[in-house]
Amino acid sequence: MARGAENRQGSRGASRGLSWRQYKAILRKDIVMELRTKEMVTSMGIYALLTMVVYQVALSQAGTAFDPRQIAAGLLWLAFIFTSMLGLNRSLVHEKDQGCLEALLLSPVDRPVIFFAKATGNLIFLGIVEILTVPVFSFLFLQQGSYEGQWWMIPVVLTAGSMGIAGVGTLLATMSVNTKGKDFVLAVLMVPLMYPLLLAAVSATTVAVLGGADAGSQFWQAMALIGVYDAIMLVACFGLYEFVIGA
Amino acid sequence: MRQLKIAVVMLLIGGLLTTAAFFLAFYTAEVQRFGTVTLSEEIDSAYPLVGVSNEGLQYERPWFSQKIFYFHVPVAEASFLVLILSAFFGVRFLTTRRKEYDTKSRIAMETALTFVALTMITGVLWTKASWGVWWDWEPRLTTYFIMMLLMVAYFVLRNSIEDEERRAVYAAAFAVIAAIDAPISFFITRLIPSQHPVVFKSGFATSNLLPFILAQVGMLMIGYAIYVMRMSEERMRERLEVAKEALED
Amino acid sequence: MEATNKELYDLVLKDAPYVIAAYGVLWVAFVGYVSLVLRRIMRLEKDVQAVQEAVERREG
Amino acid sequence: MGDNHTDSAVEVRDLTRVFGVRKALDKISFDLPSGAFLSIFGPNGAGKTTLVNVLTTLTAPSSGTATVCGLDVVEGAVELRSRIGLISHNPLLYPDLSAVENLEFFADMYGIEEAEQRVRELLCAVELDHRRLDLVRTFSRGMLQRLSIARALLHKPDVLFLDEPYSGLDPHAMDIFDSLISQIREDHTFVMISHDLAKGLELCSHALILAKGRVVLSETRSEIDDAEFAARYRSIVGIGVA
Repeated sequence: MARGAENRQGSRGASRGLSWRQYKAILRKDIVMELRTKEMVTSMGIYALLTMVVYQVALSQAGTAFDPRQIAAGLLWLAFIFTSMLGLNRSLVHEKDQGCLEALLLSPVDRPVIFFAKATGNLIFLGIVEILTVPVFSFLFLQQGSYEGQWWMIPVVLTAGSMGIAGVGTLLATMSVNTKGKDFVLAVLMVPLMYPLLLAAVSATTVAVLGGADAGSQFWQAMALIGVYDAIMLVACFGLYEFVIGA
Repeated sequence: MRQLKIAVVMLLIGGLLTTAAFFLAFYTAEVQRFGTVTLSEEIDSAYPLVGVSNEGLQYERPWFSQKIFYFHVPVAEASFLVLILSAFFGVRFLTTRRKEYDTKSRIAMETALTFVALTMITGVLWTKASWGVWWDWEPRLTTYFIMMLLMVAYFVLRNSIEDEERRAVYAAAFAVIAAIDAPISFFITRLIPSQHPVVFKSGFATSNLLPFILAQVGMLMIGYAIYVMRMSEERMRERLEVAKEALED
Repeated sequence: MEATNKELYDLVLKDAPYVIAAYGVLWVAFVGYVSLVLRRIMRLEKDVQAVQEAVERREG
Repeated sequence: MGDNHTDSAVEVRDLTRVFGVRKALDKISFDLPSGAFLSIFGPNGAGKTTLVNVLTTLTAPSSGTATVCGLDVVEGAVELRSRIGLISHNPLLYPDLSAVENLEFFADMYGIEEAEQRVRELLCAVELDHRRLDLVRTFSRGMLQRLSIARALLHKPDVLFLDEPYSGLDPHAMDIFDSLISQIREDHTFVMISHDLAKGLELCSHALILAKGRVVLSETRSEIDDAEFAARYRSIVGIGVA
């Protein structure tokens, strides 16, 4: 059985190379499918826009003295967390639809590879929606006040925050896709788990918008907390994913 | 059955200890002070006069509502412990795949949720009594609220899955991640700068320590007893199901 | 109660309902929960007995 | 192929799968020689799917052992996965990818060398070459099933698992499916779950009836009396195990 022996050797010798190839394949597949259907990005983008309308209603009676910059960060992250849940649900529904997940699990792929590939895909889509949302949001709400923070802080905190959302969200979406009320269950699981991240991210983003005397130290303190959260939660999700996806 | 008897005994001892602590809290524990109260005229008070202002005389305010502390904090601490226990059984389940650990994890979570609900109720009453508001987004309250939501989410997750084994795996995974998240929320609220003043800290006299320890030990015993009782109920139910199934064959 | 301390005692009494309510809720909840569980256990025991009798009847 | 590895393609010993008090599989043992075609019958909830899930490494056994192609389903899981294929009643294909993209994706997952050529070859074999760039979404049920065979054969597996492959196929698609299976019959070992007794018996060399997680009947084709077997099967499905 020459082929069997070859396979076996191949799987041992080139396993890292294979994992990388599998990772790229899953990621590429998700991106190709997204480009074709535009399901996630359009639904998330439109949802984000609708949130802006709702914010306008919420702030409509605030008066002219009110400075929206003070709550801008909170509003922004609120939009992200809810739109991300919409997208996360979609990202696993198509794996489940035709039983593709089973086919994926049947192939010689390490489960963490699936986790990282899926999480990366979600991170990319979330990033696209954020890149679209932030300018629209600042155009609609932040024109009166002057921008006093340092602009580079915004992409830094967005990246770190989105990593947490994508990582934890991928694990939770893998669970919620098998439950009866998918969207509802995802929200119930996700929002409380995300609380520490959101709190720190809002704090960092507020500093980035408002600036201030000790802006630097406050920003890095919040960033350190986001980093700790991301590290701990990603490791936990990575460890638990194998159990969850196999069940 | 023997376990059940032990549980009942534990429950009685726990009840006794907490009751004793309750009485000690009123008879021997020193009344703590919290802030000042302004009175119009001088009184013969056990509480010292701290200052005189335009409105009147300022006396230290006896903090009677602090008595809630003696049963509020033990319940809260017990709830933390039981949550960790639940996560521990979750890990055990994931590594062994034995259903008993799933049941244990679920019952522990249920006990923890009961304790959390009680902590919330006593906490809200205390907040109202000493700060004058029913709720305040203060770090401890906030994180506790988040923890309660996580526990509720655990049961929402369980109820939305049909397949028994999948339910067990997901629930175990979520219990673990929730137990990791709870302390993070706890610390993060303390470290993030906010507009709220720093939470006050109460001093602690020896006379206050005794009822607190008694209540704590008693509460842990009650928690353990509740857990054991629920477990034996669950076991009985399982055995009954098996017997019924055997009868049907 | 000394009359001069009235105001301070009033303060204490204002807090008292909350303290009593907190303890009461705790106590009632524990007693209620435990008795509920115990009652369920007893009902289950009856069920077990019924099933056992059924098994015996079938075997006998 | 199949001449220089162990005689048994599938070896199952006391395989048990329990969760709580429910036994999905209860001490199942059987052997299947290389090149055989095993049909597994049984009522719903008999443990057929669980058995296939254990053999395809998706579910771990609670006790007992199972080896496929001489590899243990737990210890050799990762390696085993590259030597088995599954054709299910679900196509297991992404509807928003084209036929070629689907196959190339799975070629990547299996780490197949010269994937392009292999994909082309298979698409010709299942007569889908003319639709290779069309989205799978637009395929008929029969075409889906053909493509799913191509997907299962991509990595040249030794053992093929068929999970109710006929459900939802029209007679024409069934014929095509049969002819494709008979083409690859020689080189592979098959394990099939089926509700369709006639179809299952027609193809098989070994047959197994499961009920309540136990093997109630295990015979080779030559031992089987069709009528008697059908009667047995009906009695098991109808009233459960006596």
